[in-house]
Amino acid sequence: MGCGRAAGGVATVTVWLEVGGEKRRVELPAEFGAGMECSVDGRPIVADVRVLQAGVLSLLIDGRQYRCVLDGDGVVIGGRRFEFEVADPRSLQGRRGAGAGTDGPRPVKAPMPGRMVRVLVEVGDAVEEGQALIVIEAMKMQNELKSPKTGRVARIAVAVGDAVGSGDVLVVVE
Amino acid sequence: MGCGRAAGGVATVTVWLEVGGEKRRVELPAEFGAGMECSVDGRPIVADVRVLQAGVLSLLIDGRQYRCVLDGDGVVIGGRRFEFEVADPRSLQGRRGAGAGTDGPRPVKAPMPGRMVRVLVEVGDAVEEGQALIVIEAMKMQNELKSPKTGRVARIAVAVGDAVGSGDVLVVVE
Amino acid sequence: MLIANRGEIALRVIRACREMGIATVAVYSDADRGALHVLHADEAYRLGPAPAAESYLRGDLILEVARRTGADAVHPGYGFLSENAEFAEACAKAGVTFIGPPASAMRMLGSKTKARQAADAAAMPRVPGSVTGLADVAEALRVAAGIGYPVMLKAAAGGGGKGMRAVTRAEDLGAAFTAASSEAERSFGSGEVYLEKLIERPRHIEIQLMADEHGSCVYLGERECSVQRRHQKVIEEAPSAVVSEDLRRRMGEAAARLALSAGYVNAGTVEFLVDDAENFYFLEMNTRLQVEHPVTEMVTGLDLVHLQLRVAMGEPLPLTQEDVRLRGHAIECRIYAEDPENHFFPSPGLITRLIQPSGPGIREDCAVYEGWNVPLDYDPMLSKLVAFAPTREQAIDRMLRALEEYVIGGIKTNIGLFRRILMDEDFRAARIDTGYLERLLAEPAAPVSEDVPEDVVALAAALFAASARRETVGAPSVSGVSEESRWAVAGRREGLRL
Amino acid sequence: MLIANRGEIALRVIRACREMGIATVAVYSDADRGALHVLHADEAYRLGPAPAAESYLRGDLILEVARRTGADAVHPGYGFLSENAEFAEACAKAGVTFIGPPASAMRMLGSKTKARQAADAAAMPRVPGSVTGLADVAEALRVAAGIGYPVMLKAAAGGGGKGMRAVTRAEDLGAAFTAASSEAERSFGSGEVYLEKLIERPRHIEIQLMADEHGSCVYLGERECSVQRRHQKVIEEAPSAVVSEDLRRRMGEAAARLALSAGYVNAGTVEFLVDDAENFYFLEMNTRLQVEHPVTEMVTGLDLVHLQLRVAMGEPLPLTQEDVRLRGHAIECRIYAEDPENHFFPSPGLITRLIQPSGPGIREDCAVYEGWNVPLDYDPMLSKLVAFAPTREQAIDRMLRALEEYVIGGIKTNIGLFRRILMDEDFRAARIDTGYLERLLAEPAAPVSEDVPEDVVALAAALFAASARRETVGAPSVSGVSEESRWAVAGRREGLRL
Repeated sequence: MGCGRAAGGVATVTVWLEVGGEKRRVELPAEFGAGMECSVDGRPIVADVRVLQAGVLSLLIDGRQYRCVLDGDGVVIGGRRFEFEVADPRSLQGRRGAGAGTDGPRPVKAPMPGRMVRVLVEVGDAVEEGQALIVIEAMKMQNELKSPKTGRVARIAVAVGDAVGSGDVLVVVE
Repeated sequence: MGCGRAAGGVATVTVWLEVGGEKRRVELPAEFGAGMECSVDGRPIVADVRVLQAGVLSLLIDGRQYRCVLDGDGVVIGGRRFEFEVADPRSLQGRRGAGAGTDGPRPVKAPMPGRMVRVLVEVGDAVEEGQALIVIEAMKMQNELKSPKTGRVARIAVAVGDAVGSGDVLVVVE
Repeated sequence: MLIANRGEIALRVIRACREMGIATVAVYSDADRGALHVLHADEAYRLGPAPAAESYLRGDLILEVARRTGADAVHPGYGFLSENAEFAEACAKAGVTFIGPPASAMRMLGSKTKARQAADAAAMPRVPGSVTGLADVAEALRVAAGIGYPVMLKAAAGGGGKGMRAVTRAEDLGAAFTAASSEAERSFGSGEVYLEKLIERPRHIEIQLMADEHGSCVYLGERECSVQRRHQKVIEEAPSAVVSEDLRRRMGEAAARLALSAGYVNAGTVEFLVDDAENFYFLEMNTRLQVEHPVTEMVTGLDLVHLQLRVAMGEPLPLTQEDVRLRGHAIECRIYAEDPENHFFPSPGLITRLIQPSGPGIREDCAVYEGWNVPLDYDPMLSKLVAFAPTREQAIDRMLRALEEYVIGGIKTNIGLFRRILMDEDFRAARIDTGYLERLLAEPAAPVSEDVPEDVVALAAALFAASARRETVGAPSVSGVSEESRWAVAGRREGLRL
Repeated sequence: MLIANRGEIALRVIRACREMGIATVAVYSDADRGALHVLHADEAYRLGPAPAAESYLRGDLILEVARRTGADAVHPGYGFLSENAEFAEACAKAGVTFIGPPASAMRMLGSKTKARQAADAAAMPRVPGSVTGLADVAEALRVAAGIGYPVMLKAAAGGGGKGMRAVTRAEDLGAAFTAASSEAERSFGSGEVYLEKLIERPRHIEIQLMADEHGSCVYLGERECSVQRRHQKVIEEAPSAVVSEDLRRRMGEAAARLALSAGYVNAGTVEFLVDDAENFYFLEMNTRLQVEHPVTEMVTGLDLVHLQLRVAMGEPLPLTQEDVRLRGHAIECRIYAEDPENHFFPSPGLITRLIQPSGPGIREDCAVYEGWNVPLDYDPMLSKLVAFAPTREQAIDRMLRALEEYVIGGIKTNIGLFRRILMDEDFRAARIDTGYLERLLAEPAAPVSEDVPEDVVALAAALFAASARRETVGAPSVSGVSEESRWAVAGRREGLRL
């Protein structure tokens, strides 16, 4: 993100974002209100912005009204949630190279907090992509976590009965 | 307000308040939770306190549950609003002497923001207690403001058409 | 569809449009850019500065927005332009459907004096009094002498208690005439007043009508709105506890007859006074949707705004009089930003905390939110809270439950007043009339809530103070863009010296 | 009255008690000290740690609280101890009224196998299959061969899809029997399973009953609950689009006959499968209030919890079968903390933003709030959103409107799934059966909302990012006690490097 001053003398802010897999460069005046001259990747947009509550704003563009609600790392507009990521241009460029290759070890992470109730494989087992590896329970529901790739179980990081946090690595398949 | 450390080694906070015209001295542990040993004017109370949102708490005392909501300079419990004032002991004592005497000039203040629509008296007029002095309008309602005492109009601080803020002095009767 | 209104009624119409797949255009004044009716519309356009005369009453600007957006209909809500025949005509001229009656019917029934003539023609009983506007005090004195005191002076245009004066003695009539006439002039642009006999302890009971363009008109039961303060309705309910099946039919048929005689189309309400002997007297007709229409919706199971839109599209009414069945009981409380403990002074300002009731039988039509700054430029109504239950007693108790849950922080409201009324023996026994509330308010109020021990209050206050301290001692407070920590706000207000 | 439950149903019962002037005692686990059912009770007592087995299932602790507080009745809600005959008996022994049927009726109708025998005795049609629990795989194979495949294995105790397996070939029966039995053992403490013929594309339709102690039992119409996932109801509605007046009467009378034959008292539900030819088959009886009771309340105008309490006090039912009139259409969506886009994984955690719908025809039974941390220990249901309107189509459109308004931030919910279902042609045409939702989910989902231009999304995201920056640049963020600035949270999550 950066700051500047446009021709008219209005302080502007530049925000680099990634939305839906696309890099975007948004420029906006530092002060929110009516008649804000913004641009997205250079395309001009005149917006009328009103913050109603922290994380809730009304956006008027050419009369169209959008209720926008901030939700974690996403914004909800018209009932749909759009994930976004704010970045400075260098790190964004750096990250673009790293990818979702299928080579190398792949971790299986807990998608939610819960408790480990069953381990269906052992270290060293050969597994298929989509094969169930472990079962965790939360909110009265048991959920199988599946292998992200065909390979071999390299590590099982938890034991039956363990509490797990969201994002914890449970199993590694290589 | 002050801090201390009770016999058991728990950090405590002392709060001096005025509630419903009564001075109160409340002592409480610095940490909120279950089994809090508090006291009001020395009378012990064991409370279980849970903050649900900023300004909203559930207070359990001997099993009785009170939903307490902070509202400006009051607290709403069971649908009733109780005004309170926090003070340090010196200033509280100082204030007690000043009173609501009927001698001397008395200001008539705007009870809400609005617009002055009519002035019914002139400077120098003799007025009765309860006599209408001015009319201000807000939210489509016209409201007469009355004299707080029998006396003479010493000053009229606003003119018809003026916008007035809550608490502004509009007229002084002496 | 363009919604030429603000607040809860604008939101209510927008919701109906969404449900019917109709795109919505909101309009707003500078005070309302952050209002909920804007937030829920598909499109929104600024009209002008906050004062209604420069925004919501500017029919020309509203039709300009309609033209620009291609909106082919305008819903006027209630108040503002809803009973303005000129605006209805301007809509017609602009090729935009006005959701309401034709201008001709509005002219005939909207003026109280003309409506009284129409009522006479439709053989509808009405309160004795002048049929036309009074020329001067002399005429007023003559008419009053003919019907006998006490009498009531009323503005021919408009309503809501403006321009009304009760007069018990001939000596007072002159002053009251001048006052009523000038108030009417100020409020409605016409100083015309008329006069009628004052009915003692009358109930205010009104009939909801819905008429289509095909000559069909149904009455959807009655609402009782006797709980009033300064002629403003405060609580409304349906059905009325005192209206029998037979009385309902007679009032309903009379009301429908009047509407049909005027070529009335769309939603309308005929207001009556009802005395102890079940006599009913025509009062006036409101040629628009009423604030209190939800109680009718609850007991009939219908949606009046959906019906308004369908009728305006030329559809025939989807129901006949026989299909109208009342079930259960509904009560509405109009929650106002005003201070019942201090002369009902209006209380605009920032809503710092909003905890709304919900659950079984509760409907809320509300257009405020936590962080909303209630403007001082408009009606102080914040919300309409409606409770439905199988019986009147259960509906009252349900409303009390909901009011207990309700917290509106930062401004004063009349929530406590409702609790007092709903626990009052006379109200619970339905011993109410239009003077009921003023009498109740003249009595000293006992606290209506359970007693909270003083030590508990002190402890709660101390806990908040201590929290505020933690908040402010740690670091300087950081404000959100439109919202800031209530702890910090409270701390500052209380002038905490820590 | 002690409410031996948590979440929305505990709050719903507390509200009913308040409306009836009955003092309420809540109980809570360590995970629920800050829950809304605690906040709305007059008294509240801790039971134990978060796991249900150590808190809400501890009948002994609950009765100890009842004794200590002098509570003379216990409402069990649904789930937990609501269908536990031992607990009902323990209540009776302790002199505490259990709000529900007598233990004897619960035993007779609560076990699926016993209930099937009772159904046969009451001449109620049921799906062909075993009447008693199956001893072993051999018996299962024998019964299945007799009635023909496909068959369904079911746990004799409990419900909610646990211990159920569909089997289409004899080869698979052995493994399914073992799996179903062990799942039943784990879930309900009894591994007993039975088997019945699988009806193809059946609808799940159930009859709500209410019986008093004086031998009177009325049926309050049906609910259709065919929209299910993994045998869990997702959407319920009343009435069913396919139940005729005649079918309703036949099903209702059969259900009431069964209840009366077992000496049933209080609220209960008889579940049926209904096939294309309007044949109905007894499935099981739920001897408690159901999650989906609100849709029945909306179309009957009654309050089932009020009726439960009055019946439990020994009062006769205040209505006869002739008084029961259905009007309009109601739909309920069970809003869950789960991620429909990621295998419906549960999504407990902090609710950082809550914007709830309201207005005409909307009822919400909800027990969460902004700042509430949804615990991972219990059912993921957050809220029951109910829409009522004159017709099914209008109710669907109204629900869509309400879902559009709804925002629950911080955790994942199935709100988007409901929008997809409610816009699906088959659902709108009422072409649904218990397999409908699984089939829908197997299809690729088209986005159900209007398209939002990409540039608008980018701009909105940038505005939030810029706001967060203003928030964090000015000063270090200050946390409230349980809530912190969402701007700051968002800023941190996004790893803003400013």
